[in-house]
Amino acid sequence: MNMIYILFTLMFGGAILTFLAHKVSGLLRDTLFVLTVLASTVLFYTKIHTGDTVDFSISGLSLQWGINAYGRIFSMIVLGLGVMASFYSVSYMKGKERLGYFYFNFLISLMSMMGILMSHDLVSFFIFWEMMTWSSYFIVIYNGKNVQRSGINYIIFSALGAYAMLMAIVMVYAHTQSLMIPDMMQAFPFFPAAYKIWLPILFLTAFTVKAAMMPLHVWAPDAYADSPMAYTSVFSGALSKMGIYGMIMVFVTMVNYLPDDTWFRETIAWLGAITAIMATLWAIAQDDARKLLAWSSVAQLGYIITGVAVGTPLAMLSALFLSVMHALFKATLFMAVGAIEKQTGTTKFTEVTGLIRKMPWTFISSLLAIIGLAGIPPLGGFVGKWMLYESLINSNHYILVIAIFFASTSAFLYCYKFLFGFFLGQEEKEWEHVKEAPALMVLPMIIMATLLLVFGVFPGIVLKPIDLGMQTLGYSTTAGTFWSMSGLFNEWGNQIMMRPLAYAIGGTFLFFLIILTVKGFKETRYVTTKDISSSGEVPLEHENLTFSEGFYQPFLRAVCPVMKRRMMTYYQGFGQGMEAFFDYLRRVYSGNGQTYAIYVIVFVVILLLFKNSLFG
Amino acid sequence: MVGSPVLFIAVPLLAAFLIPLLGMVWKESIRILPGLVLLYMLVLAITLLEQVMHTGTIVEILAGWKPPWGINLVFSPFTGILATLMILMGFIIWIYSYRFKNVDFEEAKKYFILFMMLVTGSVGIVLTGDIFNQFVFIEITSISAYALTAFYKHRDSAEASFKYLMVGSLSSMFLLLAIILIYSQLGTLNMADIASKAHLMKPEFKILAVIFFIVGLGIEAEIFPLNGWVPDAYAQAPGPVGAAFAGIVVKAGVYALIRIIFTLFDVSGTHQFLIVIGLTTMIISEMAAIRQDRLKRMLAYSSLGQMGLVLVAFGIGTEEGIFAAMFLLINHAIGKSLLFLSGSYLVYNSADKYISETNGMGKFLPVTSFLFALGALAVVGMPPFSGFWGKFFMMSAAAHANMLLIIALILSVSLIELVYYFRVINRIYFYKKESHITPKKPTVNAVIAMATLGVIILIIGFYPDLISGYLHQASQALLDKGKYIQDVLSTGQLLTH
Amino acid sequence: MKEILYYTWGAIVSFVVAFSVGITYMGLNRKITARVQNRYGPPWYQNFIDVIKLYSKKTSIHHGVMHHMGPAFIMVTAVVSLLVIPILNGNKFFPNLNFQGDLIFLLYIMVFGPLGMALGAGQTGNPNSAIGVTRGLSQMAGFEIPWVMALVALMIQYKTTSIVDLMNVQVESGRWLMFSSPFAFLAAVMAMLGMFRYAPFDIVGAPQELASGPMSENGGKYLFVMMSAGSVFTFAKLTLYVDIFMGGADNLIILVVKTFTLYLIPMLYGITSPRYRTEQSVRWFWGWPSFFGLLAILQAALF
Amino acid sequence: MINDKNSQKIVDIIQNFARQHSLWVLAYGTGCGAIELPPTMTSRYDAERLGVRGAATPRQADVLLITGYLTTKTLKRVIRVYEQMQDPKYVIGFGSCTINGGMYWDSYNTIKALDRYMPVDIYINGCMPRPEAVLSGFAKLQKLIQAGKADGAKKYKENLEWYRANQKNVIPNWRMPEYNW
Amino acid sequence: MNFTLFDLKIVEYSFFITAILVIMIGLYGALVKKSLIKVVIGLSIFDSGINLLLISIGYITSGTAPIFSPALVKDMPLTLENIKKLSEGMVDPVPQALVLTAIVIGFGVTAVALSLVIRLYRHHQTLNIDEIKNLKW
Repeated sequence: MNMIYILFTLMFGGAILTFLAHKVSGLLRDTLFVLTVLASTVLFYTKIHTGDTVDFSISGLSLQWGINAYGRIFSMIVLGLGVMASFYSVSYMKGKERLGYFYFNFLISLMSMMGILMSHDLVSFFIFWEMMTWSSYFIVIYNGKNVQRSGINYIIFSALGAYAMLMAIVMVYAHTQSLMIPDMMQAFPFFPAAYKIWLPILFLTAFTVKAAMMPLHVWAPDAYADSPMAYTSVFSGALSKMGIYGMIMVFVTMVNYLPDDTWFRETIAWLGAITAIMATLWAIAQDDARKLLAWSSVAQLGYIITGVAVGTPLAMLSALFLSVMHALFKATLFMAVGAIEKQTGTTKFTEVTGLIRKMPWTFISSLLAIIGLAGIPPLGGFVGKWMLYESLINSNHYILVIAIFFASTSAFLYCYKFLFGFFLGQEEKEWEHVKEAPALMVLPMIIMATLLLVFGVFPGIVLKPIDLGMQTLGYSTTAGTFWSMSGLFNEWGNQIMMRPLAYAIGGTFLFFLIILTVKGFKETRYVTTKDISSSGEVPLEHENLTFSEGFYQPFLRAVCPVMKRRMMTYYQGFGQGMEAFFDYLRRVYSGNGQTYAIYVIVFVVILLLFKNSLFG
Repeated sequence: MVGSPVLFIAVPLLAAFLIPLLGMVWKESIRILPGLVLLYMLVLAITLLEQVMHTGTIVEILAGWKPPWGINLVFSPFTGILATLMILMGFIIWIYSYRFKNVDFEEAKKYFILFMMLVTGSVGIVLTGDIFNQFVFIEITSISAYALTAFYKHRDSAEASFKYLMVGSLSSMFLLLAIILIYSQLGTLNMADIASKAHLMKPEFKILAVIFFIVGLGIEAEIFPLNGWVPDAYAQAPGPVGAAFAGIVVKAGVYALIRIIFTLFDVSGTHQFLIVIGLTTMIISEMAAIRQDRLKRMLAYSSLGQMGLVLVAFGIGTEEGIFAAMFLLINHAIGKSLLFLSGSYLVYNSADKYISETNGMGKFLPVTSFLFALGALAVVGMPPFSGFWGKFFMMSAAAHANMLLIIALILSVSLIELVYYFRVINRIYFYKKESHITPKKPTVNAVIAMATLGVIILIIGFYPDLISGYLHQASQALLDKGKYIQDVLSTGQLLTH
Repeated sequence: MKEILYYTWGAIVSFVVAFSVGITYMGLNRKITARVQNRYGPPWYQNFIDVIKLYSKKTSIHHGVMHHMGPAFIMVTAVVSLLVIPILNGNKFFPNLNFQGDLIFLLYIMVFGPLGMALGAGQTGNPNSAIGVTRGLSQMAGFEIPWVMALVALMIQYKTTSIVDLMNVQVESGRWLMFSSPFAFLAAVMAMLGMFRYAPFDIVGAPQELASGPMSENGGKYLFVMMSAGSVFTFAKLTLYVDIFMGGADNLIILVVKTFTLYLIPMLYGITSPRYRTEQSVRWFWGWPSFFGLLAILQAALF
Repeated sequence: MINDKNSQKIVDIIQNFARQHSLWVLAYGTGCGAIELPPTMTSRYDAERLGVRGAATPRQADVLLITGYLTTKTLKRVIRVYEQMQDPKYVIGFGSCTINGGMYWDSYNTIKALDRYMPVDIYINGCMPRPEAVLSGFAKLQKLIQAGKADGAKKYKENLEWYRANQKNVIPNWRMPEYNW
Repeated sequence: MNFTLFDLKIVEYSFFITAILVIMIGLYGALVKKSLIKVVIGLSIFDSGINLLLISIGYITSGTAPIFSPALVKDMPLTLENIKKLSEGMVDPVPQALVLTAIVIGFGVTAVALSLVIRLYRHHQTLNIDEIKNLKW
């Protein structure tokens, strides 16, 4: 039996066994869950090699699974995050209900993501895509909060995308008589003109829904925020990347062959930029950490989309690199929020403050992740952003680079809000009992945050597989021209060497830290956060002077014109209009038997009247 | 040969009459007998089907009259699959309703008699080769359906039944009219004979006959303006009957319509008409479904939408389309029956059957809720469940026939369908139970029945090859009109020799 | 190893120069402000005294690790940006890392410190600090736009993102970029007003409202490091402007003259101005400065 | 090198010079004396030329200026502010109210002698002292600093218990973090 | 106007015309009348009209019953020609058989309908079809 079959059997069987083990014992269930993820990761990395394929057929459709170097980039994200999140969730989900259900869907979504990456044909791609949708949907509604809002929004938009993709798939199938993705790619240049426009649009609809691009993003903040944090890390980190995975394929294999691909690229790139800006602004306005991170995910995906759409080698490199980095830091942050939620029971900035001394490891990992998210050197986020800016400037996207820059500058605002809201500010008696999260939750965060730092200083580690993947997509190798182990170059030959810069940063920091610490060491003392210079006034124990309500009110006042309208209101209006219309329409079923009889007669009469035009 | 197709009609009919007699002797027998009969029929059907797949259509002649004159039963791959499906559904519904009206012997007796009649009529519609005979079977089905709809005395079921009856009797008259027209023109009632002589008919009369057929059969096939009765009847009938309507009766109606359009006449425009009417049915009923606040009405409207989809798939007219349509038919029979069966437990103890009354049932009825969700996913067409394959084959057939706009329409309507099913699933699993509802645990037999359906959904979902071979042959059989005519008429000649 | 020592030496030298020049500028600022206000004013070396005094404070308090590290963060920004910016033309006298970093790195390293310090300020639990930080970040989102627009305009015009290349362009052509790209210069200078946080953009530390904002809990050695960082950073920023707009400098004297001339702009503008509110400030930067930035980009793209 | 006595002396001289010429003042505007500060700071008298400059928070301040009478309620705040200041720190009592209660000598809710509650380095006499007097007070303080005699903070630390007792005597609801130096 | 032709036609078409008239009356009753009883009556009339139509198709003016009685057959040999000749004036028997079946079915339907009407009356205390609208939309 082929290893690929074994991989899927393992994951699917593991899911079912975990589900069943839930009835037996909690320990068995957790063990099975973690073992499944670990085993499939090990299997994937030891036994399945780039280029392996397996053919089979269902009902006369010949299908193929396999893995190529491009899929491996994303499998790195999926399995890596999967392992981290599985350890995390064992601890995070302890004591919650319906764990069999949760783990089952968790594993199914991991499996379907791997399936997406390993599908070489459109039907399995679609099947795995839909499996991913419903399994993640079932986790989104797991908490039972806002089910009808976040869940239904998610499923509507996902289904919209999936159906668009289905349409595209059958169009391709009808035209080429083959379901293989490579066949489609080869045949694309010879498609009719209308197909050439519609196929990318339909596919992109599907992918941009998952990647939460501007007009189709409204599901994302709610869905990210409402699913359990253990899963949101995978959801936002890996699952949304499936959209990017698809988008890149569409851009490389289809948009390149459009007769006028410029406006297409520009449109998507701008949509990505607008997504980034708007989502950033909305993230700034949030008071709930989960919402903030959710919007931030949307914003970050906006950058990636822009990178993908611009499509120069450097931009593609940056999009892929940012994908990996985003997976790392956003997963860390969601996990941190989960840890805080678990320890304090709330995720509102207005409720929790001053956890830094209680949860130091959580703080350190979220600090590193936030630095990565903000794109501040020397962490991984900066490398991705640097490449993105350089690629945009090099490819003459002058205004676009400003838009992206605006988004990423504004991102500092919510970055700070996140750290400040939870960890800084006054330490309160209410949270005195709070302890650091269990080691199983902290370790994944620490590991990922450390990786972020390592990848920032030595981006070559990640860029190497990315480069291999891009060669699969038809790019020529970028090693040496755009990056080396710790250096980056742009098209004009300007360079940036991460290692000396990181040394400089670290050295300066350490030097002055030592000065600060050593100078008057004995006469420097720690005072509590209640001992602040507030006009001589002494804050009482229960008084919390931390500034957390209306955090960025002035800034939001400054940008309020663009935030007046929400995309959601339009969709809601549309939905309500449709429902009203449906309500009106269904009154044809008047409930009166005689009316129905009259319908019969009228139907006959109409058919008789139009019989010539109908059956002529 | 284990038996002949006539047994499919004779045995259940006989059973229907035997039930009250045996009931006098042994009360439990009224419950056991239908099951035995259906099981026998199922075995027979599967055996025959296997045989038919290899050796070709079986034509059975009744009372020794040769085909153009006498009544004959045709067990082709196409009809055979439908008949097997119906019998299978009948059997599962029997398992489900084994304990139906456990304390009330008289009621149970009535139920089982009517149920057997329903199965007889429906199987008869599918198997018969004679249009008037088909008319009679339709009437048998209808009358037992009227009675089953009105089964509960304390609900508004009489109202639903009366509406059904009004529309049903009106359109059966149109059916009769159509038969008259054909007879007056061709002097024959045998389908194969009609098909072979259809070109002799005056075109206007032919069109007229088609129109009357569409109206007459549309009532059972639930096409748009004729389906006002459907939600009422489905909602008011007992749960298993609702499932039987969705799994058995509609299939017979669709079969009859398709047979008329595909085999009897080759009037141009009928395929397009099927597509148009199917789309209309689908769109309007899905739109109505999303606004429902009662579970069974929602399921009924959804059933309408599904049948519309099936009609569109048939309307594509290619072999692929028919294959997809058959797939959809089977999926709908299984999925929708599962939904009706499990849904009626979810709202068992509520008077109004509001969707909101399923809130929180996931905790109290885990198996039922799970199966309901499974059925919903299958009906919606989520991979890897059975519905997806039907939808996919349908789409690709439509794409091959270059009907992209139709695909787009269908997909957007599917979106509506998805929304209301997921709303219910959300309610079942993630809402708090309403305090006045006491959940009713399903009986063991009901669980077995529902689980069987669930397993079938999963099996077909993961391994569609299980049925696709049969379905390919069935769709070829439907399309190959000449073979049908030849099969039927040559059998007659063979017998005379 | 030798390389590291070499660059460390360069860093120390340039740090000393930047520190002394920057702190003198700040003293001059106080002096000039006093003269404008018809006062005698402190001596020009007053800020040296202040810094020494702050250093010689015996005791100091902190509210936690982040608060303790905050000044070190801002020092990193000052020093590393100084290291990335070439101080004199041809990289004379002050060897540094300017080949390893470019303008985009600079843009980002310039927010490293403020963010780190903001974290320190956050940990104090003083609401004034947090308010100051939010104002600062908001304002940053404001002035970064015209600033980046100006930089992008230069980058696309000369097809480089390196500061050294931009300097070389000016040296070779003999024309300062402030004349060949006037709109970019305008936008950049307007952004500089925000960068220096003098009035009317002194909303961050606004003493009358926020009690010096993020720094309100810092005293003694912490304030010392922050003040030194401020002076180094002032010099670094001015040098950057001189480098990319005013043709760089061949020796220190020219550099001092040029930077001081440039420094007069935010200083004099500040002396004569009241204070904006946060949203006014943010909107101001998105108004005319950004418009000039757009013009600069248009100029660069079209000509 | 620093430990060397001579160099320590040089360092002390530099430090004292810096401290003396960089007085950051936290003007605690308690009484009517606050009105005398604007003329002191602005162009007529311009205290900044002496290195005197307003400080925004006690953490940054060197000099605490008690400008007038102190009610017991205000005293609590003043003590807290004083304790929040960093060493070396100086207190200037401003006006006769801080010396002996001045015109509030028989008021039930003002304190009479500031000396009993916190160490005062310099008193500036007058009711109110004119800016000239204030400047002369600052000059005197500078001299004290140069001589290393402005050691109020040290006194406070040494006699903390006494001060604390006096403070607690007049402040009924003492709810402050302990000064654990 | 050809008198004889008209005379013959009107006899021949009179069945059709009558049948259609009866159908129309039935439809009127079923679709317009508000009383349930009248609706059922209308349906029955409609039924009868269809049956009439059905019979009229097989009917031949002044034809004979489709019975090969011994008197008719006499000593003719039963060849195909002879049968054709004999059956020339005969009315087609199949429609009549169909009608018989249809009548039986119609009877059954009417019976069910009437029983439903009784149930409805008990449930709603009215026979007005417009008021029996508990199930709608």
